[in-house]
Amino acid sequence: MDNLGLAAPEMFLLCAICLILVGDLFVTDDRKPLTYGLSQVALIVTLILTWWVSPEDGAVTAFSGSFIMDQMSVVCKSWILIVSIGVFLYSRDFVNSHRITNGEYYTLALSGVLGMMIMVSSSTMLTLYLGLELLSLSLYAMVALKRKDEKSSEAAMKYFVLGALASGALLYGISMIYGATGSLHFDAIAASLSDGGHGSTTAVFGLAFLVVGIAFKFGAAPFHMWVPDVYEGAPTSVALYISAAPKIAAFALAIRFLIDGLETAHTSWQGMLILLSLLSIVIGNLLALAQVSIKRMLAYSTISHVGFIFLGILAGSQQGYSAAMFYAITYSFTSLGAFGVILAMDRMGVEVTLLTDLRGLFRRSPVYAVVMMLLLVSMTGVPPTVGFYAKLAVLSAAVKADLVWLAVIAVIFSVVGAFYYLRVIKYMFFDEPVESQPVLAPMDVQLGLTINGAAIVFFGIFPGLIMAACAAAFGL
Amino acid sequence: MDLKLLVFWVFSLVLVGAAVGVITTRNPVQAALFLVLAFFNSAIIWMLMEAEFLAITLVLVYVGAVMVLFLFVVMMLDINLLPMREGFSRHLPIGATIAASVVVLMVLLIRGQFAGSGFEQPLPKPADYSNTEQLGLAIYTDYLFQFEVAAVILLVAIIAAIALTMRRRPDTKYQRPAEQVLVKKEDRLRVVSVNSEDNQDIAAQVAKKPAGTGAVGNGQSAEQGGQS
Amino acid sequence: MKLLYILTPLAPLFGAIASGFFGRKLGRVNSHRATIAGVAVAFVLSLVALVHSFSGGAVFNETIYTWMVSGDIKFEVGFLVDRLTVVMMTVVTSVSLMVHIYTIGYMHDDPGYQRFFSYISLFTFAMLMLVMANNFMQLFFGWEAVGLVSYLLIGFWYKKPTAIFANLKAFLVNRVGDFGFLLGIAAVLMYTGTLNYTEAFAAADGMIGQTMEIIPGVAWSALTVTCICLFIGAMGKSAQIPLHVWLPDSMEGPTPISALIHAATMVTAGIFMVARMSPFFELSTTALTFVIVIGSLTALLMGLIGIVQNDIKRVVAYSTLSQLGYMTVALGASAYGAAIFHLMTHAFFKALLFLAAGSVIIGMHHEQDIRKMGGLRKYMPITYWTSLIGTLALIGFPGFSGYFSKDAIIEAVHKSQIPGAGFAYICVLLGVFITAFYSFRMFFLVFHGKERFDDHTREHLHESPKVVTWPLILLAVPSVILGAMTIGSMLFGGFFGDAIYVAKENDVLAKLGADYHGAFAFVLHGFKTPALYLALLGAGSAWFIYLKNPSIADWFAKKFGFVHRLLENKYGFDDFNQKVFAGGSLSLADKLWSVGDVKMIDGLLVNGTANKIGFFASLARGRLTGYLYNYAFVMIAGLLAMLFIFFITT
Amino acid sequence: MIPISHFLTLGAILFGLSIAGIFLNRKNIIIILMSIELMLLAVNMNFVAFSYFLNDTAGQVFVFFILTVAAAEAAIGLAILVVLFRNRGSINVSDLDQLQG
Amino acid sequence: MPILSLIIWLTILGGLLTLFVGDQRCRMTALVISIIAFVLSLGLYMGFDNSTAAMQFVENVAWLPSFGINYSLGVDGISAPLIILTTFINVIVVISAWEVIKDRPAMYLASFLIMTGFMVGVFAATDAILFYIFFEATLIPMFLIIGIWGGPRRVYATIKFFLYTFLGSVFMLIALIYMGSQADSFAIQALHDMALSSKAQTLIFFAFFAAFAVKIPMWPVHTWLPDAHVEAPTAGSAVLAAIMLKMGGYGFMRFSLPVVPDASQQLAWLVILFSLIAVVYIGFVALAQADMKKLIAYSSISHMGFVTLGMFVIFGIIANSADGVQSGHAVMALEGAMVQMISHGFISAAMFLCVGVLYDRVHSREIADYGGVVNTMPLFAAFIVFFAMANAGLPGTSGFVGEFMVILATFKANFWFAFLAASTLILGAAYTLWMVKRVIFGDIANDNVAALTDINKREKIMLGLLAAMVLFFGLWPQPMVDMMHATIENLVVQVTTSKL
Repeated sequence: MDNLGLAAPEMFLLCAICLILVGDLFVTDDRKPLTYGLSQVALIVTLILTWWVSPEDGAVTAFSGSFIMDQMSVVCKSWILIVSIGVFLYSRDFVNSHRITNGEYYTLALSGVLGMMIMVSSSTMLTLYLGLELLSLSLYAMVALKRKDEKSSEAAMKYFVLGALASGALLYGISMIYGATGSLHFDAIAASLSDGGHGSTTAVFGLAFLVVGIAFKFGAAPFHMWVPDVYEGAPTSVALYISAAPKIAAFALAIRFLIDGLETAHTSWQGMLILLSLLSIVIGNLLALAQVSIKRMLAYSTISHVGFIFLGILAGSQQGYSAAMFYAITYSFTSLGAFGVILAMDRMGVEVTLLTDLRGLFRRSPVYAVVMMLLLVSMTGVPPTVGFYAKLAVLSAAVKADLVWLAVIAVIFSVVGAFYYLRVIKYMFFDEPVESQPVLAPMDVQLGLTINGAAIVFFGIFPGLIMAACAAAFGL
Repeated sequence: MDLKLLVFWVFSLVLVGAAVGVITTRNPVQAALFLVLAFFNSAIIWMLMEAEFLAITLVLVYVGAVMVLFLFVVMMLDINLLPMREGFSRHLPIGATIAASVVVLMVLLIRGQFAGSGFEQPLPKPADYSNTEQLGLAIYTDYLFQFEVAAVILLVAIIAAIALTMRRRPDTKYQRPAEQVLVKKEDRLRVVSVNSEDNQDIAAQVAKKPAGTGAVGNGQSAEQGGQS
Repeated sequence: MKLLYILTPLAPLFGAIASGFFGRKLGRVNSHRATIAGVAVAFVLSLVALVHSFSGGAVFNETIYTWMVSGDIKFEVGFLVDRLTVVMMTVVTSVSLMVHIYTIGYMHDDPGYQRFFSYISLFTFAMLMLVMANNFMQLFFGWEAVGLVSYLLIGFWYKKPTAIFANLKAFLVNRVGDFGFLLGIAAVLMYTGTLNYTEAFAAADGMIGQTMEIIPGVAWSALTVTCICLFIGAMGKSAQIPLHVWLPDSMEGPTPISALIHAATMVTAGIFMVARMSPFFELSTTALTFVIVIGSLTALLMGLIGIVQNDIKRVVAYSTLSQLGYMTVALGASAYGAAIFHLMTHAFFKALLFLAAGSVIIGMHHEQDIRKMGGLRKYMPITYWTSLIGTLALIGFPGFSGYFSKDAIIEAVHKSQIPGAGFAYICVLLGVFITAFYSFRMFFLVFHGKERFDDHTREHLHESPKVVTWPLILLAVPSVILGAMTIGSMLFGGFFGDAIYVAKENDVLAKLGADYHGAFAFVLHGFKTPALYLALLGAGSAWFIYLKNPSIADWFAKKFGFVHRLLENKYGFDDFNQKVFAGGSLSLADKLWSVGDVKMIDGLLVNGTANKIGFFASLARGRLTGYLYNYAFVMIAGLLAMLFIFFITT
Repeated sequence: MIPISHFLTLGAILFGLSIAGIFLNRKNIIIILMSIELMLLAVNMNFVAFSYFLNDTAGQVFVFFILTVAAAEAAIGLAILVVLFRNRGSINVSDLDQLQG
Repeated sequence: MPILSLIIWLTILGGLLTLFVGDQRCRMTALVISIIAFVLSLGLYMGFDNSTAAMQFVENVAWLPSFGINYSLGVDGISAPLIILTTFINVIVVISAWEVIKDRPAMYLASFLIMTGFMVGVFAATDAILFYIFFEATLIPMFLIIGIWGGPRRVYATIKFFLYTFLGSVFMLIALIYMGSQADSFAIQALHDMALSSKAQTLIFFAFFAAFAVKIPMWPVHTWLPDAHVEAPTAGSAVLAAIMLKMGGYGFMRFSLPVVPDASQQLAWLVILFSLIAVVYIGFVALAQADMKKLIAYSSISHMGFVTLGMFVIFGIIANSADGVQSGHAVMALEGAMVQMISHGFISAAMFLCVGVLYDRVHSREIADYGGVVNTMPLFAAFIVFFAMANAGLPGTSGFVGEFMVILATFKANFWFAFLAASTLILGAAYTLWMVKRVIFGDIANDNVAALTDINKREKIMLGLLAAMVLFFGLWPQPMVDMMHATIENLVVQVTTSKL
C-alpha cells in the first residue's frame, strides 16, 4: 500500500460526492447553486490533485498493481476533468430550469467522472470493468433523469439494455482473455501473449467480444444505435455530458485493452477496427445528413468522428495512438461547445430541438453564432481550427500504416459530413431569425463559450501544445 | 462416467432447459422462476468447481435479492399478458440462426482450444483450504481498490434508483431536513399581544397567517418543494 | 532619325490622349487643333522620312524597347523604316490629315466631336505602329489596335442599332482573320525562332522542305501553312471573300472614317502585310495561288454587288472591296510593288470618293439613297468635279492615277505564271468593266438626271463648307497626278529595294519593266489593251442605262430577277453567316449550356450525386425503426462480423 | 473428470440463449432484463471455470464483483423500467418507438 | 524583416481589429490595413532577386515537430507576383465596399482582410501542410461572404462552392500526407526532390488534379464557379476570380508539375484536352448567358483554360524541340500561363466590379434589363469597354500578353491545340463584346437606365487603378516576366527530370 496517495484525486472526488450528496439534502431550494458550486470546486480540486500526484515520467502503480498513473492517464484525466467543468457550467441553467433534481444530477455526474478516472487509471481488466460500470450506471440513470418525459425513459431503457448487452460481451471477452493468459493485469497479459503461449488464439477470440464492448462505449457503428436515441431522448445537459468526456474515457478503455494488453494481436483487432471505422464514418455521415433534430444530427456526427478516432488507433503505431488521443480530446472539447451553445439557447424550459431552431442565431446573438460556427468548422476539419489537425493526425497515421484507401474513403465522407455542418451554419448565418430576442446567458456561460470557441482557433494555430502532451503520453 | 460428470450433465441440462424457459415463457413470473432455477443449477455446477462461496452468494444474492426484486416489479406493474407472445415464432428462425451461429462459432473455438493440453485437471485442494477465506483475503488485500469501487457502484445504484422512482404524493407527510435545520425562532413562535377583552381580534389575526406554524412540512409545500 | 521615328506615331497619340481624356476641358476647337497638330506633325515627319528614304538614306531598323523576354524569345517594340514603310506612312498620315480637317465640317454638330477626333488620332497612331513595326508582335499589336478603333468608330453613333450591330460584326469578322494571323505568327516563331522581321526573313529559307501534319498522315509544307495562316489575317483586315462581310456594314460609321479606315488605310493593312511578308510568300507557290484566287474572286464578285447598291456609301464600299481584290491579285501575282502602288493611289482617290460622298450626304441632310438624289451637279459643283476625278481615277481612265496602278496589275497578272493567274486575269478584266459601270451609275444617279428629292431638301441644298471641300480638292490632286509621277520609280525603279523580296521566276514586274518606257508610253500602251475599252464600255453602259434609258435597269432587274436577287442578297453571305455562324453558335451555345452544363454536369453529376447521397441517407433513415430488438440484432450481427474477422485473421 | 471445455461450452450456450432472448423477445422488457442476467451468468460460468482450472482466485474475485455489479445493474434497470411504465403505461418492447431514424 | 509573416498576420489580425472597431470606423481601418499590406508586398518586389530560382524572404519556424510540419514561408518568381496581386486586389476590394455594403460592413471587410491573409499564406507557404491549411482556410470567409451578403440563391451557391472545393482538396491532403510520410518532411522542396514510382505519381497526380482542377476551375468540374460568382457580392466575385482561382493554377505549378513530372507528362493530354474544352466549350456557353456575372464567370473559366494549357503543353513542346530538353517555347508557355493568371486577376476583378457598379444602381444583373447605359454613364462605359477589350485579349492590355504567349508556344506542341486555343480570339470577343453591345450601347432601354448616374469618385479610383494596371502590364509586361523567369526556367528543368 505504498502509493496510496496516487489515488488521491479519486479519493477526494469520492469524498466530495458523498459530501455533496448529504449536503444537498440540507440545502434549501433558494440555495441550490451551492450544490453546483461545490461540484465545480470538487472538480477543480480533483484536477489540481491529479497534477499534484502525477509522476514526472513513466508509470507508477498502486493497490497491488491495479491502479496505474502514467502519462496517458494524466492527460486523459486532466481533459476529462476540464471538459466536465465545462459540462457543469453549461448545464447549470438547464438543470435548474427543467426541474431536474439538482443533487442527483451532480452526484451522478460526479460519479461518472469518478468512473472515467478509474477507467483511465486502471491496469487490470477488473478495475477497468468496474470503472466502466460505474460510468455506465451513472449514465443510465442520468439519461432517465427527466422522469416525466417519455423519450427520456425510453432512451434510458434502450441505452440500458444495449449497454448491458455490450458489457456482457465485454465480460465474455475478458473471461476468455483471462482464461488464455491466466491474469487480469494488462502487463501480465501482454507478457503472456508475447511469449507466443498457447492462449493467443483464445485471447484473440476474446478480443472479438472485447471490441464489441469498446465499440459500444465509443458508439461506433454497428454498435451505435443507442447514440442518436440517447442524445435525443436524454435531457440536453446529459447529452452534453455523454458526448464529451466519456469519449476520452472510451479512448482510454480501448488503449488499455488493445494496446496495453493485446498489442501483439494487432493484426486481428486492426481488421475489426477497420470495419468499425469504415462503417462509422459512412453511416455516421450519411445518416446525419438526413436528420432534422439537432441533437440526433450531432449524435450521428459523433459516430462519424468515432470512426476517425478508430482510424488512429487501428494504425497500430505510437503516432496513431497519440493522434487518436488528440482527436478524442479535441472532439470532446468541440462537442462540449456545440452542446453548450444549444443549452445556452434553451430558454426557460423550451428546448432547442430542431436544426431550424437555430435559424438566424447570428442576428440574435452573433457571439454564439460565431462560436458555433467555429465548432462546426472544426468538426468539418477545415483549418485553421483544431479539428483539422485531429483529422490530419489520424489520417497520416492511417496512411503511414499503408491504409491509404481507408483514408481516402474517410475524407470523401468527411466531405459529405461537411454538408450538414454547413447546413447548420447556413441556418445560423444566412437565414432570418424566427424570433428576435437575443440569447441571454449568464456571464460565466458566455465567457466559457467564448473561451471554448477561441480555444478551437487557438489550438488550431498552436496545436503543438496538446499534440505534444498526446505524443508524450505514448512515449513519442 | 464418474459421478461428477453425471452431476454436471444432469444439472447443466436442467440449466439449459431453464434458460430456454426464461426466454420462451409467456409469463414473466414464470420466467423469473425459471431464472431462479437456472441460478440454482449454476450454483451446483460451480460447486463442482470448488467455488463454494460464490455458489452460495449466487443463491443468496440472486435468488434472495435480485430475483425477488424482479418479481416485485413484475407484480407491481400491472401488465396485460395476453398479447405478450406476438411475433415470437415469426422471428424465431432468424433469432435462432443468429444465436446458433454465435454459439457454434464459440463452441468451435472452445473445442479447438481447450480440448488439448494446457488445462489439466487441477490438483485437489488441501484439506484446510477455505474458498471463502481465500476470497476474503484477496478482496481485502489485492482487490481493495476494486472493492471500494464496487461500493461506489452500489451507492450510485441506490442514488439512481431513488432519483428515478421516488415519487412524492401530495398527501404523504415527510420530513424536510433542510427546513428543519434552518428553522428560526420566528418561524415557529409568534408572540401575540392579547387584549383579553377582544377575542375576535385574535381570531382575525390568527386567520390571517395560518401557515408555517407546524413543525412538519405539509402537503402544499411538497409540490413546489424541491425534489431533493 | 530615331527620335523622329518615335515621334511620328506618338504625335497623333498625344493628340488622341489630349482630345480623349481632356476633351471636355479643352473644348471642341482646341481638341481638333490638338489632334490635327499631332497628325500634321506625323505627316511632316513622314515626309521627312520619305525624302530621307528617297535620297538614299539608310534603312532604319532598331528596337525601341524590349516589351518582354520570355524563354529565349524576345518581344520587342521597334521600328523598321524602309521604303515600303515610308510610302505607307506618307499615305496614312496624309489621308489622315485630310480626314481630320474634313471632320471639322462633317462632324460639326455632333455631340461626340472630341471623342471622334480622339479616335481618329488614335487610329493614326495605331496604323503607324502597324506599318512601322519591325517585328510580328508589334505588327499584331497595331493590327488589333486598328481593329479596335475601327470597332469604336463604326459604333460611334452608339444609339443606332445598325451601327452597334455593324461594329460588333466588324470586330468579330476581323477576329476570325486575326485568328489565322496569330497562328501564322506562331508558325513563324516556331520555325524561325524569332519574331523579328529581318531575322525571320533570313531564316525563311530554312523552312523550305519542312512539313507539318495538320491532318495526321498528310504532310503539308510548313511554308504554305504559315503563309495561308498569315493571309487569313490579311483576308480579315482587307476584307477578302469570305471575310469581306463586315466592310459594307461598317459604312454605318461616320463618313470620314469610312474614308480613312475603311477605304484608304486600315483595310489596306492586309495588303501591306502580305507585301511585307513577301520573303515567305515567295517561297510558296500554293499560297500565292490561294492569294490570287481569293483576290480575283473578291475583285469580281464584290464589284458585281456594287451594281445593285443604292446607298451611296455602300457603292463606294463595294468598290473598295473590289479594288482590294485587285491589290490582292497583284500580291498573288508577286507584283507586290503594283499592289502597294495601287494601294497608294487607291488611298487617295477612294478617300476622295468617300469624302465626296460625305459631302453629298451633308448636302442631302444625311440622306444616303442615290435613288433619292439626282442633278446635284448644279448645287455642289466642287463636289461634282472632285467626284468626277475620283471616279475616273477609280475606273482607270488613262492618265489618272488609278489607271497606272490598275493597268500595272492587269498586265502583271497577264504575265504571271502562277497557277490561277489565268482565272485571275479574266476576273480583273471583267472587273474593269464592272467598276466603270457601277461607278458611273452612281455618278450619274447622284449628279445628273432628274432631281428626285423633295423641296425641303432642295431649299437647304448647297455646297459644303470649306473645311469639307478643301480636303476634296487636296485629295483630287494626287488622284490625278500621283500615278504618273510615281509609277516609274515605284514599279520599275527598284524603289522598294530590299523591302520587298520577289523570287526571280515570279518577278512579273521585272518583265513589265522591260517594256516600260515612261509614264506617257505606259498610257499609250494602255490603248492596246482590252482594259481601257472595257472601262469605257462600262461607263458608256452606265450612261445608256441610267441616264439615257432608265427603264432598261428595271427591265433587267425583272428579266434577270434571279441574278438581281443574288446580287441584292450579296450572294447570301450575310444570311449564311447570320444563320449558320451567328445563329448556329448561339443555338450551340445554348445547347452546350442547358444540356451540357445545366443538365449533364450540374444536374446529373453534381446535384445528382448530392441528391443520390441525400436519397440514400433518407432511405437509410427510413429503414431505422427504432425498435430495441432491431438494435440488438444489429449489434449481434456486428458481433458475428467481429468473430468472422477473427476467423479470417487467425 | 470434467474437461474445461464442458464448462465453457455450457457458458457459450447460455450466452447464445441470452442473446436469442434479447432478440426474440418483442413484448416484455422484463424478460430482456432477465436475459441479461442470464448472460452474466454465462460469463460467470466461464470465470469460475477458468479460475478453477488455472488455480487462480482472480477469476472468482471477478465473479464476485460481477455479481455486485449485476445487482446494481438490475436495480437501475428496474428503476428505469418503472419510470418507463409510469410514463407509458406499458413495458412492451414494440412500444419503444418514439426515438427512431 | 519577415515581410511575408507581416503581410499575412497584419491582414488577419487587422481583420479582427476591423471587426472590433465597429461599423462606423471599420472602413478606414480596413483601408489603412490593406494599403499597408500592399506597400509591404511591394517590398517583395523591391527586394526581389530576379536572378535566382531559390526561395527568397525565407522564414522558417518549427511548428509541429512531431509531424515534421514547419511554419516556413518564402517566395519565388511564381508566388511573389501573385502575392502582390492579392494585396492589390484587397485594396480595391476595400474601396469597392465603401458605401455599398450597408449590412454589417465591419464583418464584411474583416472577412476579406482575413481571407487575404490566408490567400497570401497560400502563395507564401513553403511547407505543404501549411499550404494546405491556408488553402482550405480561405473557404470559410468566402463561404460566409457569399452566404451572408450574396444574392437570392446564395445558399445553394455557397454550399456548392464549399463542398466542391473541399472535396477536391481532401484528395490533395491524402496525397500530401502520403508523400510527407515517405519523405519524412512536408517541405515542398523535399516533395520536389523525392523519388516516386510511376504508379504513385499517377495517383498523386490525380489527387492534385482533383484539388487544383476544381479550384482553377477546369471543365468539367467548373460548375460551382458560375453559381458562386453570380450569387457572391461584387467584391466576393472579384476576389474569387482574381485570386482564388489562381490558387489552383499556382498549385499546378508548385505541386503537380515538379512533384510528379512523369505522371504530368503522361497525363498532360488529359489536362490539355480539358483546357481546350474549357476554351471552346465554355466560350460557347458564355455566349448563351443572360446574366452578366455568369457570363464573366464563364469567361474566367475559359481564360483559366489557357493557364492550364500553358502549363501542360510544355511536354509537347519539349517533345517537339530539336534540342530535346530546353526550349524557349516551354518557358514561354509557363510564363504565359503565369502572366495570364495575373492579368486575369486585374481584368476579371475589374469586370466584376463594373457589373457591381451597375448592380448597385439597378439591382439587376440581367443583360436584358440594360441597354444604352453609355448615354447616362459615359465614363463608366469607357471603362467597361476598355476592360471588355482587355478581356477579349486586345493587344496593349494585359489580357493579350498571356494568351499571346500561350498560343505562340502551343503551336509548337500541336497545330490543333493552338488552333482551338486561338479560337478564343473569336469567342472571347464574341461573348464579351456582345454583352457590352447589349448593355452599354444602343438607345436608353428603360427608366432604370435613364435614371443612372455616372460613376462617382470612389468608383473612378477603383476602376482607374485597375485600368492602369491592365494597361501597364499590357504595354510593358517585362517587369512581371523578369521576376518569374529564373524560377520558371528552373521549373522546366525540374519537369524534364524524371523521378522514376
